[in-house]
Amino acid sequence: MTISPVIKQEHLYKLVEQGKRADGRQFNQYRPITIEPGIISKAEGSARVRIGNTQVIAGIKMSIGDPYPDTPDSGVITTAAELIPLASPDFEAGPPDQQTIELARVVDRGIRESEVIDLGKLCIIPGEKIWIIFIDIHIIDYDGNLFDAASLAALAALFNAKVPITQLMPMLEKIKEQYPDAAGYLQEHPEDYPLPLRDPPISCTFVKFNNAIVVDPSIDEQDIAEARITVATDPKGDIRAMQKGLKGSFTADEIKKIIKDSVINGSDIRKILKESVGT
Amino acid sequence: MTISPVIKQEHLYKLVEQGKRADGRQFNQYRPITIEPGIISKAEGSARVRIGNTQVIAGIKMSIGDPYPDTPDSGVITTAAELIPLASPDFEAGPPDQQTIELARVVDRGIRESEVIDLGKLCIIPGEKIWIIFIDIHIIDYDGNLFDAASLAALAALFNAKVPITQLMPMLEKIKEQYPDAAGYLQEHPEDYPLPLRDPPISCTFVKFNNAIVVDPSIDEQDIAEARITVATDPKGDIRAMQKGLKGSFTADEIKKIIKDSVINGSDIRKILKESVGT
Amino acid sequence: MTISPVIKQEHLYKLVEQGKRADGRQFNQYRPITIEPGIISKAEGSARVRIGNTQVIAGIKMSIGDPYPDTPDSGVITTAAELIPLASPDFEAGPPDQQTIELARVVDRGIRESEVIDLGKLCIIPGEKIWIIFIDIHIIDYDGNLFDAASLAALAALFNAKVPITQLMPMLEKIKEQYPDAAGYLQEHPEDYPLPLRDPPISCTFVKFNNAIVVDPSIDEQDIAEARITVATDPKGDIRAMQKGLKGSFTADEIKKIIKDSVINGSDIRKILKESVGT
Amino acid sequence: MKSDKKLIDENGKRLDGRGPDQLRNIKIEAGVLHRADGSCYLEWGGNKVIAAVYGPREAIPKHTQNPLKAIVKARYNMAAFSVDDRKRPGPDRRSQEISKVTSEALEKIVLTDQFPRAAIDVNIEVLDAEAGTRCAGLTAAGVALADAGIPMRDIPVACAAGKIGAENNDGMFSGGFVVLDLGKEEDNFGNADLPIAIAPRTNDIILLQMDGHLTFDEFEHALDLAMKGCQEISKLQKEALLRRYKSDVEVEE
Amino acid sequence: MKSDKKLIDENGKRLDGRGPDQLRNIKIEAGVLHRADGSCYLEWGGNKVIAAVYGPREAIPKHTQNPLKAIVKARYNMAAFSVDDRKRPGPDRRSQEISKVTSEALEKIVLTDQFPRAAIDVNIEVLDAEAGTRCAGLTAAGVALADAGIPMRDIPVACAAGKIGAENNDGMFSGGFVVLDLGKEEDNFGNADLPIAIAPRTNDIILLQMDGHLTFDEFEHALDLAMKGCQEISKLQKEALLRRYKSDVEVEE
Amino acid sequence: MKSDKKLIDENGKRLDGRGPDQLRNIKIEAGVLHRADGSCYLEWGGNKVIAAVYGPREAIPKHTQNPLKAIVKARYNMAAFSVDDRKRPGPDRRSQEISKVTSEALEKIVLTDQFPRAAIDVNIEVLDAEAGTRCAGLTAAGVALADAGIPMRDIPVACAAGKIGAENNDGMFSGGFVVLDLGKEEDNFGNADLPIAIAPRTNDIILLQMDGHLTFDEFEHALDLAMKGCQEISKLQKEALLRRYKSDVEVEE
Repeated sequence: MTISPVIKQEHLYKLVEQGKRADGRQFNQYRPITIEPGIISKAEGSARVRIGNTQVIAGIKMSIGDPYPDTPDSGVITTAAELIPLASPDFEAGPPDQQTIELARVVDRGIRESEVIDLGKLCIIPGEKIWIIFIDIHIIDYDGNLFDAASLAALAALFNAKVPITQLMPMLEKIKEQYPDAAGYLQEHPEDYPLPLRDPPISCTFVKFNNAIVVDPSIDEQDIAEARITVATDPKGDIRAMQKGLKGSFTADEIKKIIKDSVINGSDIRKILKESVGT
Repeated sequence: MTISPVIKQEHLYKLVEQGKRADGRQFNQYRPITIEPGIISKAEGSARVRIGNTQVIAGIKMSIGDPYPDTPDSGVITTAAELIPLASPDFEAGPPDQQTIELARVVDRGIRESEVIDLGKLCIIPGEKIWIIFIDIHIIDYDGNLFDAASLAALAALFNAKVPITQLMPMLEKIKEQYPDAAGYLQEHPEDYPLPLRDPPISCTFVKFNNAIVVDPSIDEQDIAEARITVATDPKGDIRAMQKGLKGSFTADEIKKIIKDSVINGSDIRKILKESVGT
Repeated sequence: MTISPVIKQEHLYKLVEQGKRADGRQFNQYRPITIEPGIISKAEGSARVRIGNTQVIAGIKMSIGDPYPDTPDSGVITTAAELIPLASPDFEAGPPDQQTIELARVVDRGIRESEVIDLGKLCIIPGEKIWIIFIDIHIIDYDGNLFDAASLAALAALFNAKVPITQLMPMLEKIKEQYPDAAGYLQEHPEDYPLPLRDPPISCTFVKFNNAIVVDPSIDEQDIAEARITVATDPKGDIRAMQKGLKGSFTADEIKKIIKDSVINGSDIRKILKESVGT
Repeated sequence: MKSDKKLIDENGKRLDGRGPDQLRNIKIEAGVLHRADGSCYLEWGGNKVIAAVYGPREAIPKHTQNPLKAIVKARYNMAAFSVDDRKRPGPDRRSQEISKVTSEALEKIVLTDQFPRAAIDVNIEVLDAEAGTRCAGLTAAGVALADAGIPMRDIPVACAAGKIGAENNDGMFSGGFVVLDLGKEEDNFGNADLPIAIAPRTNDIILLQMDGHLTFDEFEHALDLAMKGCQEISKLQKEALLRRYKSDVEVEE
Repeated sequence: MKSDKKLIDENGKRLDGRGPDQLRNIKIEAGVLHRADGSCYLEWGGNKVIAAVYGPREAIPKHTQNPLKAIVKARYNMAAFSVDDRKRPGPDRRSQEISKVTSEALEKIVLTDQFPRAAIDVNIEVLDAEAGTRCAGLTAAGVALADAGIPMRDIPVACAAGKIGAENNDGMFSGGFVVLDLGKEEDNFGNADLPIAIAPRTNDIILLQMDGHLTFDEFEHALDLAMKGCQEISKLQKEALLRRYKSDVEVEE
Repeated sequence: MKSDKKLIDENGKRLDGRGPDQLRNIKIEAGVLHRADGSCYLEWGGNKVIAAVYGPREAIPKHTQNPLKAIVKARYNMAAFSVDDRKRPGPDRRSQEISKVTSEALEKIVLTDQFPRAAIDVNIEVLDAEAGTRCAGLTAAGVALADAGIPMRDIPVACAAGKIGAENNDGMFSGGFVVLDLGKEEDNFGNADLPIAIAPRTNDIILLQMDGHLTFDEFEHALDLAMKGCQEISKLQKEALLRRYKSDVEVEE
């Protein structure tokens, strides 16, 4: 408990009372967002996302595996995040802590529950062989708002990804020997092809402090925030996922206002995503 | 090291010198025992056991698995205990410590070595498919004498359990496709049926302090105990398992006396068990 | 930080300035080496190696497993070391630390990369079943120079090992049922036979302190050493593996001198190895 | 997990006979454990949970202490036998996330300033699980905290609303019913779930998660339903605490 | 693991030629390690174990210290290569249980009051395993403690007795022989095993476990046999310590 | 992994067109991260790595502190997506060995005496891996340390040399070419790899590992090549730091 966090808090409190933020942004304004897809050659898909100084790299790897018994004809997604000590003086090496797990699970649900990936099209042999998609999210530079940066990086990497038919052809040929049915899949997919994706929801994160609610919190804003909420909305403005965090509370009206602001920001971010990945 | 444990010890020491225990029991007397079977609907079998204020819940789950190579025609038992922080201010979350492991292993041996479960009857296809029985013991309220409460809860849950033929029928049908021999098993067992069980040995635990030996230690007695011993005896009065613990020692004569007291108490407890599970 | 390490350091510093070592050895002289093969009856091969008071036991276990997809016709080696608390007041129980991992990996590479074991001859059914060799190294008494003692123990245990055809015959017969091709292997190998081994490189370890370089460091020398290097050379004097450690540095000329001394010492140690294992 | 399973009929009757804004049966008992400082047993439909509170007590290890206030550590755990396929003991990623959001929700409610350097441990044990265990656990935790005499702004309470109905295979929305407190089948085959926890006196939202697909209007409706559910359950919490208090008084008399 | 294997003939001769009350060959050597404060190598039939003692030394981490006495921490470990099927390195549940009961047995014997805040670490390493390793390990630990000069009430010693013979398939007992110190086959196919450890001067029982099936009379017989075995081994321990002491004196001369 | 693959032609041209003593393309950028005290992004052939330095700061936990000097802790980590087959997150044995030898190499170079009780944390993250990542990581770490303003004797730099060519099936040597900086195919099918790190002003060798098969003459040649490679890369490091310094000055102006 040094004195400085208190001074920082007082400063940010006073600013929001005047309708201002430390970096000059409007309450409902994001920092600059850049998306660079395809930066990792070993990955099936990848993207670096910067929101202000926050920097996240997501990579997609794919492998052939067995389906879950209860979804025999569906591909499988696995999402992991790493808050590596590279990115912040406060991150430590070791197994994922609750913060990391929450991040990975929120990103995962944003993709899984809104069915961004058509998992039904990632089946090679029904009941026997399917594609597993590994989404790995590396936090490189942590300056606030990981939820949005991580979600966006994961989406951009997915749109950048190609199913690695060519690279895994030896294994696919082996599978064909064992399961002649695989011939159909291989005839349909003679070479690498993009993942079957739908128009994705976009996550927007807000924090509340001193009765103000601001979007895309910087690290300083996040440090003093009382409550946090992430809302993912789709192109129609429907809600596809929400997650409230931290120790404070929201009123019902605050949440409704936040949803509306999410739709507006989400629409802008969706444009940036589409331009960057060229769809 | 606060003063209070010393005072507690002196108090209990004086009492046993007068032939008394803090809660008024005789040296060879149990606290009240209650057994409630079938309290968990998701479990194949379950029971809550109370010995005084000590409260333990055991649940049985079953699944179909592969036999061990050296016992191709036998079912498999797996016993785990959890000393969850719910039950005591002294229990911590985390991987099982030596105390938990000893408890689970003693309960397990009491069931396994005395062959309470006829594992030979838990074979579906010899050498290929058998039933795995998971015995999970949850300590809910810890007021002493876990060994007896946990053993009794495990036994009661086993007597309450039904082999889940109906629930696992889809999987059994699949197995029949692969191994036509399974038809025999399924014809013999068209619906849920009780586990094949034998009359079980009953565990009785004693502790020694200040040269006195008392059965069913309360938490206070356990805290000051020098030595502990658990003896499992069968309906014929034969010994089926023993485990000495803690840092003190017993003489041979003390142990022989303890065995005789175990037979007496075991017989009473066996009656309570049988009445509660209705066999 | 007690004073004694500083005094020890000053003492050893002064000695090397006079061309001496604390135990009277020459800079390029090993402590006495003894090798006792076959001391563990449960192991397929074993050896105890003593270098001075340092004592290491290596044991070989073999089992039948599946090959790696990229080397379908090759056996597999797995090397693990345990720096058990038995061996030193400074070793702690627990998962292997970086020191233990480095030791195991250096021993493993010394065997794997120089192809001491002809893994191609450890295939039972190409692409299906191969031999797995587990090399387990137990440090029993730690008085310096683990790298050389562990490498030598691993080699001696390998030369002592027999492929356990007899013991695993039941499993081999089962494999033959499934893969009739195994008949050829079994006809060729009706009984236990020695591992297919080549003339091995020998590891020699040197440390540097106060500008002196000495071979086979004692524990005291190792404690004050600035830099360490291990060089494995083969019968022809070629270099087969090297590993530099600790925080100090070597010059190119120092390393060249060390290589030459390794060849000389390695040749002596190779003789001791061959005599002890009788090849 | 979408399906064509009909979860609600034309009269708004659900599979288990409930109407759209009706809770499952809830039974709450306070003070069920001997060792814990406060405890609660709660049945909610097919769910059975126990919550136990220990503290305030010194937080250990020391570096976790906050010199200005108490920390509230909730631990949500499922018994191995509480689910259809046995769960491996120990925390999985789902449990850890629920533990985190539950801890955060409770910390807002407890008057933590009164206990610097202390820990208040809230253990939630799911014994039987059937849709909605996080709401059941948090609701039980609220009662256990009150039973332990921990000073709080309010007694926290949780409830979920959700949407059931049809959705096309391509994920496009085509109607659906917003209902209170999803049951098991509804949870597996429904289109959205919105669990919330509130401070019932102010309606402040202290926990909120949402999965699935809701229009803005549906969200408003679901949030409203869930809040009304919370208020209803809040009454049951207070009745349980009153029964507990009365039985204490009787014992003393 | 019952079987019809005949483990003893009509003359009371066992598979390895021993009589019912005869120990396997035991060889004990004290002071075999350079770094340890005390050590012992012990062969017992096909078992080979080493025990090493470190301490008394400051217990770390500090919170494990007892301000009134030393703690005794035994660690029983099997080498990966000590058994037929390679054992994964690291403690399994069986090792942890043996470590616990061994620690408790030794703590009774050591004069721990003399070393407040200290730890006495006893490391038992099984190099070759063939029935009875816990008794072999504890017996070696006793010698290693003495070799380290740790003050003790007595030198602890362990031995097992057991029952071999026939048992019907339905688990009903039908005769059997109580014998000393089960060998490998006897351990696998016998009907009961009773390992104990004692303080040999007083015959106080500091470790006792039992698996299997014994009538009360058989138990009495087995306990008696095991105690006599302990006394016999106790002599071997003392001889080994004397040899060690003599060799030290010789070196000094 | 020997093979008959021809890795070099009769004119000394390698698969990727390089000559025997030619490095792959290397691109270095200093100061690429906002939060770290110093950082570096480095591309080396197909490798992409980031290094970040934090410190000097108080070493925690306290018992790791050295009262006389700073400790240097390097952590080498591969991103899950940096290799052909996805790598499980977290340290494997290979990463731990590289972290150890890198830490030791850097500790020699940093003036650790100036910061008693401190830690200097060096995080090396491999984003894209294609032969030679440990050299790329250590080289990036050198730049990141300088960017963080950590006082050093020199800027450490790493490079490997190796041998490619033919070897008979029986492991007997039959010719081969010593070349600088093995590429991917050369690493997979080559006969030896010799990564080193040096302090470039003195040519002191602070890291050295070797796998494979080298005659003494080949070793001399390889060591010489690798040292020259280090010197060449050292220039690139200094240029990157100068660019970084200039851009800082420009911003200030």
